[in-house]
Amino acid sequence: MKVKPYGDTLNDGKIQVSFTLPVERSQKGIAAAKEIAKQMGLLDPVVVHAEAIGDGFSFYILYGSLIHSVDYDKIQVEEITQKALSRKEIETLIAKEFDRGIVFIGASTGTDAHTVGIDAIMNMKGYAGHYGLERYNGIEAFNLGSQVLNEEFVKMAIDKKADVLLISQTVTQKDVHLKNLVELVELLEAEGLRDKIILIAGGARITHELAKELGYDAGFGPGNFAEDVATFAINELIERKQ
Amino acid sequence: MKVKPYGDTLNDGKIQVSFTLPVERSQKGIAAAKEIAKQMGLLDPVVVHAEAIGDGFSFYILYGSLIHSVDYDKIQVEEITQKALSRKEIETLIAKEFDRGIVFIGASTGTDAHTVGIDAIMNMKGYAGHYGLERYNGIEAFNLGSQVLNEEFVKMAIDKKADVLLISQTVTQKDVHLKNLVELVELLEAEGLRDKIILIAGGARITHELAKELGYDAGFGPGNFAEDVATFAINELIERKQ
Amino acid sequence: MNKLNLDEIKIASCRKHAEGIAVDVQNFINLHSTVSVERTVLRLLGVDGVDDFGVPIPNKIVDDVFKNGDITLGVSYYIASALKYLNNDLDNFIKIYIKEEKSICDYPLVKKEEVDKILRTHYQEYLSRIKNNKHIRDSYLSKHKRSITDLYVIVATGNIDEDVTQAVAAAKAGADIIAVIRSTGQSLLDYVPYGKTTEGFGGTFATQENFRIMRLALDRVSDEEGRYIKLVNYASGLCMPEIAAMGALERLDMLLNDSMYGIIFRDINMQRTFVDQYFSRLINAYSGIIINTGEDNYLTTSDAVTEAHTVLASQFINEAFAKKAHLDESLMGLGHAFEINPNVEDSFLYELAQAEMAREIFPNAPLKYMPPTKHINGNIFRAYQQNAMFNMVTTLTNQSIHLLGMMTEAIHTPFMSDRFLAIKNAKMVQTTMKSFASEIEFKENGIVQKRAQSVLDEAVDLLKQISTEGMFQSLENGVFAETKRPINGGKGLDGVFKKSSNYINVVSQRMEESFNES
Amino acid sequence: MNKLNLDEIKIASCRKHAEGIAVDVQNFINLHSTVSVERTVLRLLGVDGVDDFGVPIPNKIVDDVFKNGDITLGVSYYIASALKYLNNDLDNFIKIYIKEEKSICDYPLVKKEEVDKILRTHYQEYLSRIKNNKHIRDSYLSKHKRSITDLYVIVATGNIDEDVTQAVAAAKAGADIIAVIRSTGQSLLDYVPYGKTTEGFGGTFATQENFRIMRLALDRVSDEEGRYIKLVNYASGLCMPEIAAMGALERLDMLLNDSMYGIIFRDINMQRTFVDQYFSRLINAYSGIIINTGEDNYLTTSDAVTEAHTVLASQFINEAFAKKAHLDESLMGLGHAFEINPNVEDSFLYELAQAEMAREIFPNAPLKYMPPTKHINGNIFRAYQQNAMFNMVTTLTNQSIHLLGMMTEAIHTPFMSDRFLAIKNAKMVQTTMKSFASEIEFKENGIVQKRAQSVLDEAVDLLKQISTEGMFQSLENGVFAETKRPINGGKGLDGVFKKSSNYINVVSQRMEESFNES
Ligand code: B12
Ligand code: B12
Ligand SMILES: Cc1ncc(COP(=O)(O)O)c(C=O)c1O
Ligand SMILES: Cc1ncc(COP(=O)(O)O)c(C=O)c1O
Repeated sequence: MKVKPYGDTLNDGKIQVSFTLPVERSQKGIAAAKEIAKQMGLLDPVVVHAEAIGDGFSFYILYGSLIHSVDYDKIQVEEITQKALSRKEIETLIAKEFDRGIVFIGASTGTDAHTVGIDAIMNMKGYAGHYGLERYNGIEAFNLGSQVLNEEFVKMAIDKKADVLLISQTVTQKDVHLKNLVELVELLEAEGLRDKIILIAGGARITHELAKELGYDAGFGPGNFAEDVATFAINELIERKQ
Repeated sequence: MKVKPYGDTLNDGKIQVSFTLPVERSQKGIAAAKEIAKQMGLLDPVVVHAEAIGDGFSFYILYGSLIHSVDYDKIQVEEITQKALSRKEIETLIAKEFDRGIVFIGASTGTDAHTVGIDAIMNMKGYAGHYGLERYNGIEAFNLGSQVLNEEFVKMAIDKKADVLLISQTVTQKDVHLKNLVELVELLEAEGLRDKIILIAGGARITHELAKELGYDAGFGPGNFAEDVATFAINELIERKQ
Repeated sequence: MNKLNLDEIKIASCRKHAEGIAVDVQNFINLHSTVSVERTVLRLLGVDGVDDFGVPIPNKIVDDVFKNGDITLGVSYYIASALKYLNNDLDNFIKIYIKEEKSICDYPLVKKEEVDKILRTHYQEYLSRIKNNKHIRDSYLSKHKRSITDLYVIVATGNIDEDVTQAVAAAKAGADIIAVIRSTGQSLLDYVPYGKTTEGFGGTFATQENFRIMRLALDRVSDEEGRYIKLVNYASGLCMPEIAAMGALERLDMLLNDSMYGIIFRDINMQRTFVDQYFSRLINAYSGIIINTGEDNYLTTSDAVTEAHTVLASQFINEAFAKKAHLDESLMGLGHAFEINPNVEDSFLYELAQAEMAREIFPNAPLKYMPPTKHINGNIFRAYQQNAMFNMVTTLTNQSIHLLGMMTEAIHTPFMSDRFLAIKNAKMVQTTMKSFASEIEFKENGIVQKRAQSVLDEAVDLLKQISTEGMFQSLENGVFAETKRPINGGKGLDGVFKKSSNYINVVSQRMEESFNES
Repeated sequence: MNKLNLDEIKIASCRKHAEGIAVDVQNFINLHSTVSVERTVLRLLGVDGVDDFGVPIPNKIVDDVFKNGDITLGVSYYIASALKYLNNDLDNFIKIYIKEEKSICDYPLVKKEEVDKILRTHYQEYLSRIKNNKHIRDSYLSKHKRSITDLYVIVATGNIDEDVTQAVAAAKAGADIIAVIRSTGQSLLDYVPYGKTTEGFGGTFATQENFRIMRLALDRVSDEEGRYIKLVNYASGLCMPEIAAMGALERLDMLLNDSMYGIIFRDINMQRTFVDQYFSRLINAYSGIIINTGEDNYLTTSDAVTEAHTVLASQFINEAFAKKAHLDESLMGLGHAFEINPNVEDSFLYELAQAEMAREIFPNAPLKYMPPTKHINGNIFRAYQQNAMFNMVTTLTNQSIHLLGMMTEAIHTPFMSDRFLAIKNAKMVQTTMKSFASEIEFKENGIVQKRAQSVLDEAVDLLKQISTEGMFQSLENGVFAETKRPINGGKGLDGVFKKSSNYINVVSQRMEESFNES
């Protein structure tokens, strides 16, 4: 099935675009905005708004019909397809499969000071009605907080004999998160630890696809909670046992 | 000069896009949205918002860096470059160049019932502080109002010996305005009138470029007032005299 | 509810003047009928369908009588005559009428006394279908929880199937009322298109079949959502009463129904549309359909600060007209709008004052409150904010029919996403400001109170002036929307005629009776 | 101003508890100094620049004393000693100090009485430069018209040149205050980077040269626009007083300056930052720089409905701290925020109540009001609406420093267009609702009044509890932002030391004196 953007009629291809150009607001600026829209594949783009927003800068809003479409059936998503178990189910599973507590260590690493995300996953009280890992029987959860350097984090992982590492990254400006996430993988490999642990990243701009690319076992973005992470991690641990 | 969209750093290419897809909100939908953005030339598109907006429809907001740029120096605009004269200047010019009143006939034609635009240009009180043509000495202005059929309009043009025809078109849905504007040109040509009059279109979505394409002498969009139109028309009449 | 300290005596004086204006016009109306009124009678007798050239049978018959008979008697005479001759077999008559080239005037004319007798079973069938629709609506409404403010959105794809898709999505997102905008130009057609349509410009043709298709879809969503989703269409125009009849038959819940809109914004002849309006509102009253009036439109051509009183004056007049047509207050969706230029200092306070004023003056009317349109430009973010401010005024003043503003108002008829975002905007205001209205009071003699008071003062003056000059003359002078319309100008005058003293309209007769009964 | 019917006695009781809390902490502060305080002294004596490895000279010297001398005397002793030896030629000293490997501790130590005498001309030069800046600012402010509410936006490109472009555009679009966000992580650096920088992450390094570049650009716009554009940076962190000194020298107008922020959100050791804060606020008081406190941040980790009182309690404490540092009320930019989940019914009323409460309790403070951030998601249209509602609350409650919300809050640091649209949003509210605040009253004992009263009640209890347990213990217990911080944990503790009884800080001494004079 070919899929196209939709305004009010199937396949009309309607989309909205806005951007700034580093030129004065002028007929020429408007023409340039239109030209850019055409290059994007917009048929008959209309500049519905053009405004000067600073000396030498102008802002444009456009609408138009996109010529592009995607074959929806061919779209592949790197997706965690397992349905999340409930806390109770996870606890039962751990009790059945392991004769020890599973150790999760989490932190917001590097210079990242955002803890709300990792807290949502780990803290007792959890988030949006989902309890965090600290409340799970069979799980030992250590939340190191924020601004934890990768070196420190690896040290803790060794000390606590971690099974699962949870890394939260929120600041993505200039791709700092990528550098930081990759560095951790390298450190773990250098320590010969990478295969011994399950490595999971999360954050507002983290997708499973991205995490896999960076060498993580999984990635979780917004809308994921302790159940989702625990289900993935425990199942993965069970699989690796075999 | 190559020009690219601007977020906060020159040539970062940042743009914002939004559209609906006729699919459920899902990871696959998000991936499809991203795929479409890539086709548009967005590098690293990020789906910052995805929401179900109806059964089988989902809405996406994306940001990304556009790879396209335009050569700003090469942009050509069909533009009316004359600076508008003031009402007084126009009146003086008419008095100097013509020994008769110049006849303007205007209307919102076809089924279009929007009169505010043509009234802005023609009516005594004008718009946004710019008096309309009715107030100009040396101009006889006839505003026929709205929903005037092209046939009627041409008849009036003949009756009143019009020098300038002003056509306002606001409704552009399904391109009704194009059909209607072109039809008028054909009627005028059939009557052998086209070369004898100055033909001007206007409206929220009318540009000079579009008007020229359709066979008009000029087109005026938002932000134009009686002075602009009168300056163009009178100068054009003077030129044609010669 | 008295936050504005409005002078009750002035309000009463407005009502008195408006009543005078309406009586005057009603006297004119009572003496006249129109081709559209007559076609409506036919429709409510069961005449429907089109001939081989696509001409609606009601049009064919009325034009026939116009040309070959004496229309001033009313079409009831002629159809009764034909039916009597054909043993009261309407289907057969229509079949014959389409096939053969015989005029309806060729049947021997019955006597006046016979007309109603012959036609009774026919109109009774349709009137009871209408009553039944009313019951269905009432039972829906009593079954489901209702909110003070109904969120109203339009669909306007031009294609009824796409419209359904849009409407269903909107209802599921939280819309309470769906209006199917008509194709541009339909209101100038002197007939109602027939059957399902999928090609319109800036809107979808209003046809009975399209009404039915949409009603069916919305009933389904109503059941799924546990909310009754109301359906709206547009009657104003040359076929005002016919569309009212079709709406009644297909259980529309509201109709845009205002002569003044037709006169001013569509250049429809005032005599024609006043007569049409009376009959169409009678039908609405009979069907329990809420009318929506269009004074909000005045502010698209006139300044919303200086001309606010014209809206109020017109509401009083429309109220008086509505009463004459037996419309209950609960069916008077009087229109007003949020149209002040946002560059005007304290304009939000003026809007608030005006909206609260309308609410207090017409406490039982389901006021129709229109969003900013004129001062919306292509900046969709700015528009989204303007709409949020509009939504606030509704929440602060308990408007009833809340027409959602679209962020793309200056661009195109709404996309599905525009509508969705508009609904979310309104919902956020409704949630976060739930009790705001009851939490605040306006300062005694402050800007808000004074604004409302001064608009009321100006309305008194204007109504007095109109009642002196008469409605027709006032429209010629351009009192509303700064638009002047000559009494004999505009479209549709040729469809107006003076009724003979023997004139009969079996349907309006029956409806009037029923109101006098109850 | 008394729209909320707040109990004055409870407010007084809050102030009393807060004063107790502050006295306690101040007693600790008075006994201690930190490496950053000492570096600040050096900076205000004219020590600046970096060595060949990029280490700032102030750091080099203080580390030197820490290692080789007795830092508990204060660095003033050592620099005085070196200068005396070198004929008071500071430039020469620094040149020698960079080149030769000689410790500052190697110069013969002067007597306590001599220290101030030797250093006086040095610090006087810098303090008079600061005073001069204050005069320039005052004359700008008195020359130009000022508004009740200043619009505050951030720039955060990481590159000071791009920041200038952004800032100038914002100022021209109507912003009154420009804050240059720091690169993420800078607050954890125990030194201040040197010179112009063009590479930062989510912000631009705070350096004295960057301050200068931006101030110059903004002065130019101020002249062009006929409005004084204020410049803001961030002091909280390990270099709090140094940044305050640099800000004073480069005529910043505001500084984010709050220990509690550092402790809770940056995990900076509480002993360290309390001591640093005192000196930095003293400098701000001396320079006429408005501090901005960060209690708004609490609501990003805590619930804004249940924890609103923690913000108020913290404001009282910050007020008490500020008084100790001689800050006038007019310089206390106490922070609060609009952070309630918009799904909460009547949340707008709660926000209004809380904002009005802050306004009434701190009538003379230039309150810093923060926009929604936590409940902003990627839906930029929704965010634009939330920001409009936030802007309304400011206009309804006359907040002073109004930090504009960005529609892309959940996405990236602002684009130029985001900022432009945000300014337009605020302006539209300011225009259309100009007199709204004075037009409305809140219902006696309504939701708004009760909300404010209950937040105040809870704040009284919390302050009482903190004053009983002590500030240090309370932070260990996690009273704010649900974040617990151990007294000996976090960053920077190793830079704290107990002052010797002979300790001298020539700068703070002079500043304290000047406050006692006036
Ligand atoms: C709260 C907040 C703060 C608070 C943080 C307090 C704290 N203790 O966490 C404070 C005020 C301190 C702060 C500071 C800064 N912030 Co901030 N902040 C936010 C804000 C408003 C909300 C983030 C949040 O808490 N979301 C709620 C949580 C629950 O969502 P989440 O993190 O996505 O988590 C969910 C999932 O992603 C997932 N998840 C997250 N982590 C993990 C980890 C694992 C292992 C798993 C499985 C799942 C998982 O599960 C969670 C639940 O579903 C956002 C804007 C916004 N509305 O998003 C900006 C934002 C994130 N901040 C930003 C910035 C730039 C900063 C600063 C750097 C600014 C500065 N220069 O001063 C500073 C410094 C912080 C630093 N160095 O890191 C930017 C980031 C831009 C970017 N894309 O890089 C944002 C987007 C704001 C903006 N537009 O500028 N911030
Ligand atoms: C006012 C208005 C109305 C009023 C019109 C009243 C009247 N007497 O004019 C009423 C309420 C009647 C109305 C009705 C409808 N409207 Co209307 N209306 C608008 C509205 C709100 C403002 C238009 C306006 O007055 N602008 C102000 C004037 C001054 O601007 P302007 O026309 O651009 O004129 C300037 C220039 O363009 C230029 N200019 C204009 N004409 C000319 C001519 C010449 C010769 C020259 C030189 C210059 C010139 O000079 C002017 C001054 O600078 C717009 C939405 C919006 N905010 O733009 C919708 C809008 C134009 N309407 C729309 C529609 C669809 C309709 C309807 C068809 C809806 C329906 N199906 O019922 C109806 C029917 C009208 C019809 N058949 O034409 C759509 C059009 C969509 C599209 N792109 O096709 C809009 C965009 C709204 C929407 N989003 O759906 N409308
Ligand atoms: C009262 C009334 N009737 C009808 C209409 C629509 O009429 P048309 O279909 O002619 O555009 C409107 C439009 O706003 C209206 O206000
Ligand atoms: C009081 C205070 N100081 C400083 C900051 C910024 O600090 P950093 O540069 O560490 O992000 C903030 C951020 O909001 C703050 O509120």
